Amino acid sequence: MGEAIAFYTIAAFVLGFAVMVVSTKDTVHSVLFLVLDFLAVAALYVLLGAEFLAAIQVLVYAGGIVVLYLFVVMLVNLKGFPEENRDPHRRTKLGLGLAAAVVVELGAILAYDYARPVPQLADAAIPVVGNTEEVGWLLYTSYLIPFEIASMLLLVAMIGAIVLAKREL
Amino acid sequence: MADDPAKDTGPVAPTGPGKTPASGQEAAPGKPAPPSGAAPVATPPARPAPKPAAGPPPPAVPTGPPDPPPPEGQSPPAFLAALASALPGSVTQLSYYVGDWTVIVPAAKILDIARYLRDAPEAAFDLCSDVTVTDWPPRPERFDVIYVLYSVRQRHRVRLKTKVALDQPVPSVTSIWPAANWLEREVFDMFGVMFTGHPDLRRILMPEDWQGHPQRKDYPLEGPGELLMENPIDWLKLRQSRDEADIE
Amino acid sequence: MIDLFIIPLLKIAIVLNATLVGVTYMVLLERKVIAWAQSRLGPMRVGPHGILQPVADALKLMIKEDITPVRVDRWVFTAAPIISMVPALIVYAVIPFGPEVTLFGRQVTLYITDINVGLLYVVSVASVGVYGIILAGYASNSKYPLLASLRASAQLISYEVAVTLTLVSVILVAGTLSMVGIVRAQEEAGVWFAFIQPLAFGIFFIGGLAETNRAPFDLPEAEQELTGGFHTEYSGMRFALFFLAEYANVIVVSSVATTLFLGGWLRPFPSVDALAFLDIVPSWTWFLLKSFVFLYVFVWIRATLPRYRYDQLMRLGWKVLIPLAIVNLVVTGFIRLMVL
Amino acid sequence: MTETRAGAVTPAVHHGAMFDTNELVLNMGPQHPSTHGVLRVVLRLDGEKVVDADVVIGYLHRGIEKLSENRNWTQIILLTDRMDYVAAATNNVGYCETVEKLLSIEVPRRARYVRTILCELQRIASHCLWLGTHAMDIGAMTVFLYAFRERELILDLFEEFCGARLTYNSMRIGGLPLDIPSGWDRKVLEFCRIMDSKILEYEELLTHNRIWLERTKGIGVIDGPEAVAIGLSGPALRGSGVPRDVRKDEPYAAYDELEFDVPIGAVGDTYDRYLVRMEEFRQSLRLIRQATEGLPEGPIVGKVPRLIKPPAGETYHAIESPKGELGYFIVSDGKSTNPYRFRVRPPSFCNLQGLPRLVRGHLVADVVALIGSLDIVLGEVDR
Repeated sequence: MGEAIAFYTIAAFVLGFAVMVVSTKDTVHSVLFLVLDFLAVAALYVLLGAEFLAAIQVLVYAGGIVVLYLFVVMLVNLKGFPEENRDPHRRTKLGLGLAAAVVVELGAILAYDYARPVPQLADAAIPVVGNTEEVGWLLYTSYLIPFEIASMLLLVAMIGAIVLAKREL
Repeated sequence: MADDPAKDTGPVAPTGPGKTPASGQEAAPGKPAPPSGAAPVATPPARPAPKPAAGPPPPAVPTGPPDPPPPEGQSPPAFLAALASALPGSVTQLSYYVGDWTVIVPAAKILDIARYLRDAPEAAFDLCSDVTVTDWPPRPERFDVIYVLYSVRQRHRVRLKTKVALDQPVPSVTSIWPAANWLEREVFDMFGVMFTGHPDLRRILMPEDWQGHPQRKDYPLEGPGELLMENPIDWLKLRQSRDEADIE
Repeated sequence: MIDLFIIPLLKIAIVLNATLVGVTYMVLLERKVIAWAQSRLGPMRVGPHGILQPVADALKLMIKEDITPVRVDRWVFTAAPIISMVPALIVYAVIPFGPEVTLFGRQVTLYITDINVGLLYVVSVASVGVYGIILAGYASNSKYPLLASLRASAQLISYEVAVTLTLVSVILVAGTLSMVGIVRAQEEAGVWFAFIQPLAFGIFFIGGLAETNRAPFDLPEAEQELTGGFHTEYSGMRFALFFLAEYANVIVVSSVATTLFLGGWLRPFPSVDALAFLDIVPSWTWFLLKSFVFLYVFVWIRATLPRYRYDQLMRLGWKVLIPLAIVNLVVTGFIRLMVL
Repeated sequence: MTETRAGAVTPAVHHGAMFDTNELVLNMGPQHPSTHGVLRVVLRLDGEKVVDADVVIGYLHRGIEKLSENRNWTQIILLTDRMDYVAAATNNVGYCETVEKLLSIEVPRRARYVRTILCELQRIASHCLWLGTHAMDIGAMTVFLYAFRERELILDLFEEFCGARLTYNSMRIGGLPLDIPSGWDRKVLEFCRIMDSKILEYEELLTHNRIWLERTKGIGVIDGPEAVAIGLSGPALRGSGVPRDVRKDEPYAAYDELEFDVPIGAVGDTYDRYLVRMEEFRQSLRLIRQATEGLPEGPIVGKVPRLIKPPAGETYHAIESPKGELGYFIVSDGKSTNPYRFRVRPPSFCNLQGLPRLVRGHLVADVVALIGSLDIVLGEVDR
């Protein structure tokens, strides 16, 4: 019962902040709501007993990546001249398209769920000690290749950024 | 003790355009200045002069420094002779006083002379210590522009002096001695001497919107400058009433 | 009921108050120690030897006019000091001041909680603290704070990498993320981790100096360059919050360093039985004593060293500390693999 | 620059703020902790790198030159105190010697020796202030208090000599206003003894300090010829390896009778300027010791006419103030009791002129280091 109340409260916060992110006029405020959103999501993780994930969520997303967003937002002028475009409803159309895509995805997931019951996630083969170990175990066994690809991607991005930034080198 | 005469002659006003007493000699050439001068010699409106120091004009206005010629047996340093022969017509007069050599040169040739003095090995004046001006209002060429030069290598000094009229520009020596940059700016600020070819001739010590050039001899020493310059009688009345108010 | 609510609440209240008082006295300590270093007396007027100076300071800051400049981003301007203060305080939730003790016939732990990702919690909460500085610089709508906030964010992000890497080495040695677990691991090992991981200890300390914006890394508030940096436009209690946050962070770093490297509440040489008589001293005293040593060193460094320049600081961080931390981590991991 | 600080960072300016094609204009001063007074430097920044700097001065302009044209010769001594107010005695000496040159007065030997002692004490006091503020600008705050502690001792000595601690008015044309108090010379020697060890203390904190080295080495490098060309003088010039010292080249007071060395730097960076000044501490102590121990007996004032009224003429006389070449150009018309023209060649003014050249390409943090290393006093810059 208490857990349910907590979940719905936090979920409301998550959604509320998400709406604020897209609806606030000031970009910096928008980024700040994004931070709050991430923190609320971290709270959800805690509720689910995934403390490790929550801590990482705060450390990486709220504490690291969004700081960089903030940098960019603070330094780039976002109050410039309005873009010239013949079609004033261009963004609305794009938004509708994306929303439709999301609805289709959700529908697909639901349909998939009905078609096949959820497999047990916690494999008996994994020596469960704590959820930190569990995450580590999964990451370096079942999900090793995605993990490595992701780190490769980050490496490429980093080198690219250095090359771009250090033109005069 | 020298301030005592200040009290009776008090304001500079009597030397304004209204009167031409004996001591007005100084201000008399000063007043015609604004119409002819490039920069108006008027103080800004409602802004007090830098210091309310009531100083009298000197009893009799000198028309210039004596610039005594070198005494017998005092031969000028070699580089001065070399200068005279290398650039004919560059030395108008040589002067020697209390151990300092001064060369009076024509303003038009100042750049050539400066370059020569910097580059000639026996002169080697690589340091421009100071650029300054002395104002002698009664004289037609009222400003003495003085360059104090020093040679770090040869360890000797000389002063260049050139006489210029009120609105006669002087070639800037900043291209030869970058050190002269601010010094010339200060001279421009304080005396209104223009330097041609100066990279950045702005006011340096006074505010940008200041009017007039405070170190000229005919710049009023106290009071609301404009009133004093335009209408000295009114200024005297104002001053008198202010003094009376003080007494009460 | 008592165990679930009252005792934790009591502990939180005690820790928070003790922290705030500690922070204000940290300010006094700094003023006094620097004064002694500089052959001065420091605060002497309020109370004997200035002992009540923090009270006077707090009072002054509270009744001072709180100015909000006209063209600031009001919400963010107000939120920034709070954002920097709160993380500094909530870190204390996982810092173990001592083991379990029996108090009034009841087993009480001398820490608020012991979560199994304690260290990660400390790091992630600390990483949120940087927002206070960035937002203060942004919201002030002024150039010096802006420059300072750029410096601060770059500095904090870079040094966080080095510090976190050293923490990973400690985790490898301890085999746990729990703060209490790390102290217990040191008890079992019979030696403080400062001796097992000297390099990590050094890097952590330097990184800690940088992360708390302390001299010689106090660039974001470099008074002589940026006129106070990110808090240039702040006054009154809001300024006080920044001020307190800095000192609270200093205490946090000292406490974490004590826990991770100096054996937390353990007495010196926990494995030497000859020193067992030292156990008479309550365990939390050791913790406080060790933290105090750190605080003193922080102040001492401030009184001694000039300030680094921004690019030198970044160079030190990226070219020296981070590679060293990585090497340390790899070597630790390798040894760990051999031992197990 | 018309841009005000408050209006500076509107979001529209943000755009220009950090992207390399645009620059941020940062207004440093006139109210700033490390511009040593009311100096204003308008920096054009690319990130934190200084693209260009414009120095705005004049906030402390009191018109001393104009003022002096309306004071009699003795009253001006008091005005010169107010120029370089951390080395007031040096200003007094420079002015008095210039007038003595105009008057062709012989100053008694004892007076010249005392002047030398005062000048060198003043140099140490000024350098103490420089060291303290320079180190403070770079973040070493303890040195500041140490240096001021020793400066205090010098101020005590001055207080005993002339009753004032900052603006001494301690010279008269032709000599000194009064002889040194009895026992003063012993106290000066005692001070020298104390100072010897204190210099070591400063050097221990800075000279080999890694951070200090990184902050000062290679910052604001300027070679000898260029330093001369842009008009640097004093320690700032000697740091660039030019052995120019008025005390040696054109001796005044008693410097021709005393032994001392002129330290010069090798590279011409901030560190060299620092080392030069540190060595000047020692040389000054050496001079003070010699002058105090060899202090001749005799009168303290030369044959000065009752009414000081130099004959018509003009002269320029320079001395080595702690900041550099302090020159006075004085014109007398021979008729009034005031100078006709009174001009000061302020070393700080001429040194400050080099600041834009020095800071270009360095970072904001170096700007304060460089202002410190030029050792300016705004009272003298603006006069």
